[in-house]
Amino acid sequence: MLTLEHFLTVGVLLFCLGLVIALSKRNAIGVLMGIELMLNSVNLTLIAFSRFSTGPAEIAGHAFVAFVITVAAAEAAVALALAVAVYRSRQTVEVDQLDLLRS
Amino acid sequence: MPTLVTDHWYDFRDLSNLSRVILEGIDKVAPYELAYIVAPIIGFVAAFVIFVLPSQLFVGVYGERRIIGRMQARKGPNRVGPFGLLQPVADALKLLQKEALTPTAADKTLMWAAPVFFVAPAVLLFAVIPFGPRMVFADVPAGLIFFIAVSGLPVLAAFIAGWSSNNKYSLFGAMRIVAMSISYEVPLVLVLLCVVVFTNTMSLPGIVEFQVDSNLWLIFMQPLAFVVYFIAVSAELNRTPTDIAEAESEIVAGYLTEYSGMKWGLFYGMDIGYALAAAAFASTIFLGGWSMWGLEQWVPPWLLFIAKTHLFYFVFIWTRGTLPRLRIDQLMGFAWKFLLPLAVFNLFLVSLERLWWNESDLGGGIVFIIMAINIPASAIAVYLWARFLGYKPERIPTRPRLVREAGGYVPVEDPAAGGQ
Amino acid sequence: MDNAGVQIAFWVLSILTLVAAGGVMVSRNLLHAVLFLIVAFIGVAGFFVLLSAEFIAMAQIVIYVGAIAVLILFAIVLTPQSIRDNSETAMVGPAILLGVALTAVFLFVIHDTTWATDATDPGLSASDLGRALLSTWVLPFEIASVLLTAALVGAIMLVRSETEESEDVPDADA
Amino acid sequence: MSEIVQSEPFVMNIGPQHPSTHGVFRVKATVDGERVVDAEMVLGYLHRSMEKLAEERTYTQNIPFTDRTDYLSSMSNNLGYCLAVEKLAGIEVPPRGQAIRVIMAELQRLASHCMGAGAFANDTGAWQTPIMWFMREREKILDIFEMTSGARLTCNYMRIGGVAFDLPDDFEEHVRALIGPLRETIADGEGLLSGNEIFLARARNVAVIPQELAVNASLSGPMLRGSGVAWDIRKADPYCGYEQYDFDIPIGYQGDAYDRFIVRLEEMRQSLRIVEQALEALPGGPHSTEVPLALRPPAGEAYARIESPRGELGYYLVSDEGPSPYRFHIRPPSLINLSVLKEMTVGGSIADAIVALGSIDIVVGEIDR
Repeated sequence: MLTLEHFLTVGVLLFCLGLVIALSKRNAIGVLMGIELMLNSVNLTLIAFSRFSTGPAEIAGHAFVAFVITVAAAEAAVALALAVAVYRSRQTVEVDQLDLLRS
Repeated sequence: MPTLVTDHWYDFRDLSNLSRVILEGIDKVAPYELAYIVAPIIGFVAAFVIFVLPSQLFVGVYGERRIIGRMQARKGPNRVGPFGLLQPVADALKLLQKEALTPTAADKTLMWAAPVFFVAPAVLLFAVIPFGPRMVFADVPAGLIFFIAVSGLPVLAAFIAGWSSNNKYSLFGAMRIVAMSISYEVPLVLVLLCVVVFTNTMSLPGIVEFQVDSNLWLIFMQPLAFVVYFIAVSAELNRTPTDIAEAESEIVAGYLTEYSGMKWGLFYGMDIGYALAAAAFASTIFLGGWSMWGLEQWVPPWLLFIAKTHLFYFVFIWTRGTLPRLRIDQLMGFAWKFLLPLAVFNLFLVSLERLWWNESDLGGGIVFIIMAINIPASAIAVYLWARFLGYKPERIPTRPRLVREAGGYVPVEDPAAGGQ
Repeated sequence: MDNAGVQIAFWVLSILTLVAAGGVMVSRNLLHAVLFLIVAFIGVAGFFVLLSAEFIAMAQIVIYVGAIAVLILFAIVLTPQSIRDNSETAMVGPAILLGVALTAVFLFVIHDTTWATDATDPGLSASDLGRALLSTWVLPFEIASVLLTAALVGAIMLVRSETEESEDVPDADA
Repeated sequence: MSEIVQSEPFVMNIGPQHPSTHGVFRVKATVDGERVVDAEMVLGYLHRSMEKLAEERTYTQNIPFTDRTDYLSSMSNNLGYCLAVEKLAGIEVPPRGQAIRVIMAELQRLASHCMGAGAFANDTGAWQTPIMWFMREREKILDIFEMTSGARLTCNYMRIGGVAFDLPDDFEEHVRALIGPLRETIADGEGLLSGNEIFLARARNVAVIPQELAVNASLSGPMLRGSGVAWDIRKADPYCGYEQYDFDIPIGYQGDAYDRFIVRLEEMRQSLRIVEQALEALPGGPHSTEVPLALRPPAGEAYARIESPRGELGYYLVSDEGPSPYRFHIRPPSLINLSVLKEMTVGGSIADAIVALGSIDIVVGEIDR
């Protein structure tokens, strides 16, 4: 018997893995990948709530996921464009090397 | 929806009866869970064994080579077995024995994984295709989106193959295939959206039913969508004239340069699989699938469907045997500047017509009016957009100028005159 | 939600997704990490199918696997070899600690809450989603399209190099 | 993609093992994305030291060497060499020998252009179909060569003073049976390619050689005529009695790859005309003059040139009254034509570079000798 808790647990584990990746990776693209994982886990959670919800607004979960996917696509495009642009000017995309403000 | 007359399991016009009988038999002897798992596997394997594998081997490999051979004034394979029919088997045996080389500097894991990633979606694609009235393995409500989603996956495999080979030709092929498929996915999805808007359904059996009910195939109602779909899908499939990712005269074999043995064989076989899937999809959506204006009551519908699929596949072979290859910038420009605006135009046109259909009380006959509108509208749209882009059909001389005596440079007086 | 097939699928998908997400964390090569990420995306799409959200699952595959992952691969291949390293910064220890703590808190909350659930399938289809997007959520829907346009233009402007400003760059080749 | 995301130029080898280099030839292309920014030719993979070897053999023994330079047109090579020796030794060829030489040289031009036009179509991506059509006709020509000289590719048929043997009895019948189908095949190839929108997109305005460049680089053959320069050795400096035949020089419009292709096809038609006329007026008499086996031409030098399928093929011989040439030099048209490859390819894309290379119609055996 699968319950809401099962899906929420998977979502949480995925979210925290994504969080660790986003916090610890040196490479900007790696960080982006962590963020994408976090967004995915949130989508999973939303869909799970929508599936198991009792209220009338079940479709809200789906609609919200659709928006999240849209925003994630836009975010990935801009982030990767930024990464390429940063690489071009600084010859690196390692986030701890991008300390122009500090020096 | 017109269904077939009998429910006898031996009525070969509708194989779903047979499969239902088999499933009920399993259900009696096995627990529900087992049937749940076994039944789809049986159905899928049967569909694959009956349709895809023979098509792939004997139409894709043998037939393609024989037809191309015929076009090229040569014989094609005719040594192994009667009329060379066993040539695919011989090819497969040869490929199995061949060493699958891996270059030293290649990424060995990925190079091994790429063919696997390439094969899996090809098999999945056939899951949603309705072979007959009740002969669809997975009647997914969003079957059309499923098809779009899954047919986007092999590009990744091809990219991985090209990148992991660590060869410049392969890398070129990989970059080209990704650039191409991203570009052509856009018009492709837009024209399929036209189909969805028009038929009000995303399930492939539903689209076939729509065409059965309106007694008209979508190719007549949306010729523009069909043309865009055909061009875009042949670009995604890497078939000539758009096979730039494997262009053998430019980048040797593109992303397959370093592959050999059965690893290459998987790519080769599944290329045919994707072409067949695209052909099956096109005949489902635009040619009415298994329907043929009542003929499906007499001829097994799955046979009609297979015939249509192979007709499409023949067109793929035909273009491959005839046309030269375009350059990548021309192809990209074509996708973005030509196909995309036409697809958007078609979407507008079709949406308006759908609205009109919803409001009007003309009944089913409206599709014929729509056909009468859409065919000239499409032709005019193509013509006007081509003129807008600055394309003018000029008279390009096909014969050079002729002079009697040798004597240095002869300036061109009137380039438009041409010929003799 | 209680037949064997769904249960088997759930456990297989859980293992697949979490192992793939772990692979993103541990693989040293950025390209391998992207491939693990793709597997994780496909696993999440599988969850969506289990939760009877087929349309969202397909959208997940089209957008995440077909677009975002390819975009990431492209960005990696277009930048030189030196940045294909996927190692961690010194912050990896605190990050893992934070992650573990957060997991513990969340898991506690999840299992300690009594969820008012309804196991029957609401049976939402793509047309329901479409109707919702164009009625209740029409404003965010429009804003999202504006956002996409802005992101498209912004991405092109970011990677456009100054030297090519004067040239006749075919702006369609984004 | 390369327009948007900056990429670093890198070197890509096209060849020596590549499907479209027509032999063992290598271009070190520096590419930036899909654009070629530099191209460097690397020659010599097929070098066999023919010119030096020829200095050790008698004049007659050298004829088989010339077969093996441009292996797609051995008859023309034989002819050029024999003309040079005849000029050096002052030997006259009987009229029947000259007519046979003309027929053979024109058939060889047809065979070679079949290959050249077909291979060019292959390079543009018309996967094998046109080349197979043309190969079918070429096969018939090679059959005629076989029945005449005993060999298909390396014919070794011309001799100093004429040709090796007289024509076989059913020669005329076979050649006449060839002409009609060949005309049809040329028309078919033209129908398939010349009006084809994709072919035009690939070949028009690609690899343009302006006429100044063509003349200054001393190009010859279809490369020169494609640029609109009316120049043909058969007209400008007739040999073997070409002045008695009625034919035209086809010239192109702007010197792009497409013009070179249509010039080749038209040349095939003109060659057919010449063959027909030569067959009509085939004189009787001996096919060859008697020439001593160990020919010792008087001291001096001679340069003879012919219009080979690829352009001006010249043979330069120096004699010191010995039985073998003191100096033997070939002016290979392919090598000279290839010298403009960089001008043709730089700035275009890789696909254009392949089309440019294909439109030169090189034979590497002749380039490296």
